[in-house]
Amino acid sequence: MEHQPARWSGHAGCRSVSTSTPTSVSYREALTQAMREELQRDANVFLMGEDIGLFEGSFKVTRGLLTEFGPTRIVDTPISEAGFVGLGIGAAMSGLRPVIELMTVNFSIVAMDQIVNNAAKVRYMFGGQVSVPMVIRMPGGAGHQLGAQHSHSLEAWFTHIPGLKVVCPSTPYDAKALLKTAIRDDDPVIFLESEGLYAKKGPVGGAEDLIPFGQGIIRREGTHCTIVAVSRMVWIALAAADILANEGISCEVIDPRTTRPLDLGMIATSVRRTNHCVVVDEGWPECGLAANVAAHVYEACFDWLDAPIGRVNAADVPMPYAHDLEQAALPRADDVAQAVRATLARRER
Amino acid sequence: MEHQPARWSGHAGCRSVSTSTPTSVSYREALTQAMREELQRDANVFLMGEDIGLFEGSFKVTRGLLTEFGPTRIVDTPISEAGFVGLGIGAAMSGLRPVIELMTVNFSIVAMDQIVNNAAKVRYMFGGQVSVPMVIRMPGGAGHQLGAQHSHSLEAWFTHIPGLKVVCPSTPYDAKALLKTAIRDDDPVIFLESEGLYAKKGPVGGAEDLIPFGQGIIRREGTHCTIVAVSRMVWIALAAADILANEGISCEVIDPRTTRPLDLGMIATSVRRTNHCVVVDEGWPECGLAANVAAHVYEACFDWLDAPIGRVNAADVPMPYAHDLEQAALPRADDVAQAVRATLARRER
Amino acid sequence: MTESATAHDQSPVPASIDASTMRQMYAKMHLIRTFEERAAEQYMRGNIGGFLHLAIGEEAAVVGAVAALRPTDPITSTYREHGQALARGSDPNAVMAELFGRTTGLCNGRGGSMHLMDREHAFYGGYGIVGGSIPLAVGLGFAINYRHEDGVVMVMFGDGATNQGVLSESMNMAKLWHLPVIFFCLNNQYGMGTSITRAASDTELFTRAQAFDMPSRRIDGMDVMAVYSAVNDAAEYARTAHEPSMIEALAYRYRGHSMSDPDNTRPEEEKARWRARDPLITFERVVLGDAIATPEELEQLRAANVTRIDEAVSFAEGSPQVPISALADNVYTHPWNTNPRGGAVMPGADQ
Amino acid sequence: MTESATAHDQSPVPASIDASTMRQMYAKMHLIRTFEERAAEQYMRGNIGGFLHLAIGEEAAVVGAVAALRPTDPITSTYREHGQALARGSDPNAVMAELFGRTTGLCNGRGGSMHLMDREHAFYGGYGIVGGSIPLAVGLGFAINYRHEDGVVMVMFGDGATNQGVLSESMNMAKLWHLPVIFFCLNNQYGMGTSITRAASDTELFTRAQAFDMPSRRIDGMDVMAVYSAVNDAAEYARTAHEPSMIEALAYRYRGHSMSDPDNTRPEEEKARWRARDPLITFERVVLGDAIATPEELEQLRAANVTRIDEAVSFAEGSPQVPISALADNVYTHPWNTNPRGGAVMPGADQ
Ligand SMILES: Cc1ncc(C[n+]2csc(CCOP(=O)(O)OP(=O)(O)O)c2C)c(N)n1
Ligand SMILES: Cc1ncc(C[n+]2csc(CCOP(=O)(O)OP(=O)(O)O)c2C)c(N)n1
Ligand SMILES: [Mg+2]
Ligand SMILES: [Mg+2]
Repeated sequence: MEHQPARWSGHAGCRSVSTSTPTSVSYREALTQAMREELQRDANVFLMGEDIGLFEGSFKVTRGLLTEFGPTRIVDTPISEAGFVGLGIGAAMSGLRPVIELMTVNFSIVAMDQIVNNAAKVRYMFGGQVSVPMVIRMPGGAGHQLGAQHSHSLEAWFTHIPGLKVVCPSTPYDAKALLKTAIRDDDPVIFLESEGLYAKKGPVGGAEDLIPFGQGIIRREGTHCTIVAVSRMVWIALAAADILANEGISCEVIDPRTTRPLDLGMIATSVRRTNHCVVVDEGWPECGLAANVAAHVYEACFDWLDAPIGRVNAADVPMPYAHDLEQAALPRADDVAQAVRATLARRER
Repeated sequence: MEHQPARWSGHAGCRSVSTSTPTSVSYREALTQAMREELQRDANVFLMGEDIGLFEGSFKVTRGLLTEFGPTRIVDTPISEAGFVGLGIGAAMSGLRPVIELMTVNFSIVAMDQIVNNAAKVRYMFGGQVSVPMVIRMPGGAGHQLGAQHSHSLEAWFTHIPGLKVVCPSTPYDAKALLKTAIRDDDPVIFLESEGLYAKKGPVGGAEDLIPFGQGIIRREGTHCTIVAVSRMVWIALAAADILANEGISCEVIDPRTTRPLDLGMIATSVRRTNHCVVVDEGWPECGLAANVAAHVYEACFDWLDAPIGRVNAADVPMPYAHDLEQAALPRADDVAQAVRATLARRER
Repeated sequence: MTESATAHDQSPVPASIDASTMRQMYAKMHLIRTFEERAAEQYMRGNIGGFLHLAIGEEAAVVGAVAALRPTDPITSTYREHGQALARGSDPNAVMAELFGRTTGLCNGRGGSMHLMDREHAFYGGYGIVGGSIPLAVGLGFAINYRHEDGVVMVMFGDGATNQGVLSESMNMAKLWHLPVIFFCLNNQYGMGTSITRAASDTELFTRAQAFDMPSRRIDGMDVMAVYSAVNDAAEYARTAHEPSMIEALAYRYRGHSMSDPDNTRPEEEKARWRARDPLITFERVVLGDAIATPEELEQLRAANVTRIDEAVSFAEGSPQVPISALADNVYTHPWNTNPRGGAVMPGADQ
Repeated sequence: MTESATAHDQSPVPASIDASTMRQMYAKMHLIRTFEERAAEQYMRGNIGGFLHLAIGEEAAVVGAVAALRPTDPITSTYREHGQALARGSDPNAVMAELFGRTTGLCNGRGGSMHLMDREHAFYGGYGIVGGSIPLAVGLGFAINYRHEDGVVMVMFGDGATNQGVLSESMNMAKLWHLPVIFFCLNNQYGMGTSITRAASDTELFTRAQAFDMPSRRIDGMDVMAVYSAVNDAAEYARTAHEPSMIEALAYRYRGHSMSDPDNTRPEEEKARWRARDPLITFERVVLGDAIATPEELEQLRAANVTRIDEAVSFAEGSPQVPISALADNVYTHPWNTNPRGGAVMPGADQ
């Protein structure tokens, strides 16, 4: 990672970068690598989704895979999300390992019953007779003027559901390693990619570099305030930290990487040191991810907090199309910096 | 209300109980009354749902209405939730006022795209050209051994979505008055009924007794700790308050009645007096309603809180079938009492 | 009872059914009837919670369909699935214990009546969301093709489920990808209190398959032989032609939708008409008429079933309750914490 | 181009189309083509954001269908709906300004290219979720019947949308309740990069309606006269028989799915074949051949369209941006607070 390369191995709980591919690849290509390697490793792994084969994916994340693995392993589907997510669950129940791409997270809503009532529950309600080793990958987030129906950040919804695991990678390294972990996981994993990060470059790990779920990473060390963020918001947080550094404010940026399970321990340890916290969340504020992390941190750090936790969310509105309006609706580095300043302003009280 | 009848008018922002039907009716019958009166009042109001006509509703909330209003106004549907919720939205866009019953909240998940992407968004994304004056009524909650797929409390999910309003009545009075407000509202209202409350009796208001959204009510006054709860959890909170009263602990129980909009003012005023808060929520803990209310209260009352806010949620598991297990998974009065004791134990620190 | 067939119908010749199969089918039908009547009784006594959906009247459709498959062919069902489990060979003790919510139940008390599963018998479960299990079954069929196996999947759903869109999505995929799936619609003519005539624009539900170029037919679901024969043909077609098909079995449930339904909206005349065709009685006539069994043998068999179900009730009653400490078991295959109430937080935050 | 019809097809006799209608249709088709070509250009310049889906090649289907309805008959569409708005009579200025995201846009810059709506012209919107607007249209039809009006609703969707289950749910309800709805499937043979042959088990999409006992037919969507005639008949049928029907119009889009699609997977030969049937060119031949207009008249008309779209671009460019203070406008009809970022909390908590 640009800001703290030394921390890659230390906090990741994965092998050191020395074993990794040294070249810098995009977040997109990191995901492709993860799928290619897992397809090679395990014949039970197959990919399924709309336009992932011949068309190579709406965001080209599956580029080259149809040619390499053929149509049995790389399955183009009709536009039937409920149907093929359900199909994936059934296939997973019988031992296959489907990696399903929903073209974007927005289309998960038509498949939500399958995700919540089947994928997340069958293991429990049938007394452990089956597992659902399935990954549902989906790009999400806003920022490209796609309007109200195409700009969801549904981290909070998925994190709400026991039985799911929820992964939100922010870097190419994490994207690859976490996707590999997800594919090898025996439970349903919701893998939320950020449309805004596909072109982001960075180093990636090798074929056996995994990251266990529930292990966060310190993206930047600091002493005055802890900023918690996942996925694209990590970069917003880091940009805010840069702004604030110029003002003599030192921020620690923590990326929990998975929101279910959540590495509260890492966050709490930091907040107990900085005594201040801001959570950045691309989703809506009510019953959102930031509210959730904040509630946990208040509980774990009540006696350490010098000020209320700052929450930076998307505006509580359907996403508008107009460029400036959309930008205003989304968390920006300035908003985060302002939230940090606000929480630190209470230091003296 | 049994505990604080005097507060009915004062905090409700509605007419005094003296104008109300004096007899005690069930929560179920209160809802029926609301619909009957609104059907009589406005020819644009119609009901639609599975088995609401001839069968008179799975929970008999629409009893007698088909006979009274006929099949044009009381429409039995196929088992096509996405379809008829979407149909309702279209009808509402053209000015009708559909009141849709989903047999239970669990089946809203198959209609979720229509609710989130159409009902909640069309007004905004089309620049205000249309409104969606629609109510979706749905019984929810657990406690009757219906198992993992039939025991959802999705307050958090709906509260997450801008464009929706979310109502969670706890008493017959509120059920009637809030449903009438909902039917007259020009925006989509998610009206969450509790299966466990249908038989609950109490007074109700008359044909013009409404309760504005966003106005909570103090269900019981107290000085040591504020307990916040909606719907069936209000009764759990009141039972806990009874238990604690015997121990000399005085609890104030606040029912915000709607979770979107949220009467944070009433809650904050109380917490600034009691300096302690517990939130009770029948849903799951992560990104849940309790986390959300807690986050708001921490922010509004940071300098007043003497201890972390207690959160009492359902266990973070799909709902089990076995009776004792299900009971153990749900918030009980003892759990709430314990949470209050725990937060008060920090008083001296 | 009319039997319609589409132009695509691949199965004109009914399979012959041997005597032992017929005896076994009768025995299963009676076992299921006995089980469900006892379950109803236990429900009234409060020993069974939640919803209890009885398939009394539908035994021919359930047993005929299951009997025509290999025991390893996966099946899925709705919440009305005691019969499917028993037909498949699940231990009645474990089925009854599941209804009682005990550790010894098929799903260790976590599923209850609506959510039975017996994976050992390739019964992939009863599901509570109407239509919800249909794509799962297509996925089981997908897995069979993926692994080059020769199994056939049968997904059983009600007439009401044909109005869930996921059925059409599933049929399209099954046909498009040549999956060995039998879409078995048990058309008991009602979805709760709603007659199919008020829910379906075309009450010939088998026509739903035609839009996907999929063979389909309507059969008499009260006649176990007809059902056996149709499913046998469909399974053969799936195994040899590697194609899905649909069967609509016309039947009737004698009880209300669930135990809490007073069943006071269906016409009495209609109920009487269908009761007159009770599959147990009509099949008993066939069995006796074809000298497949003597009246005494059937009497013995029925007595044995009653004893068997008595035993199942005793077993369930005597079985231990699920310990509360096990509340969070099986939320995940490898849980990350040992919190007895589950939870998303990694351990160690409370230090 | 084959034209198939089901047994139920109610509309064998094509309606005659008068000269003025033909001239207007040609003018609209050309206006839409001109608009979209300019929109593409403006997109490349960065003046338009988000996705831009062009219907170039599909003008006959769009214009023929819309022209056959009364201006008050509600229509809905997908995200590929510039043509629907313009065909309906929306001001090109407002449409272009919406693409530019300006306050003067049809939806005040909140919707963009994918979410146009012009309620005054009974255009009930373009929607981004495939299949998502279909039940809304059925609801508009429901409202017409509820109020005893004589309108007809037309819902336009793509071939890909037939694989969303909500279509079958919607068709069933529309037929069951005798709603005046025309299900217009604009089959351009691709859903993004996926050929219909790889997505639909039966590529004759009009057969989807048969399971609901609904008349349906396939028509040549490149022939504006054929489309006009079919929709005219369907509207007549809806208005008189109070029944829904389905039309599948076979067409082709000349560009990729959206501006970001390089369109490198569809066969060149196929593209060339369909381009040879360009609806503008073929219809121009008809118009000239039938002496509906002279070449000079058409030339003038085209020049006027170009000027009109030039003006629209200037108008859009010169229109004000949406003020950020208006971010939370229209989330609710009567907002409960004046927070510029919206929010669920009632005012007054921060005292
Ligand atoms: C999606 C969904 N909607 C509604 C329900 C409530 N419900 C349970 S069973 C049922 C009737 C189903 O009828 P059918 O499919 O014919 O099956 P049957 O009960 O007759 O066996 C309904 C409406 C549900 N479980 N799921
Ligand atoms: C439910 C859903 N799934 C996926 C998408 C992404 N998507 C947008 S357009 C499209 C193709 C639709 O094809 P078709 O219905 O034929 O319409 P066309 O674009 O050809 O006009 C897809 C898959 C979506 N918008 N909604
Ligand atoms: Mg039925
Ligand atoms: Mg298409």
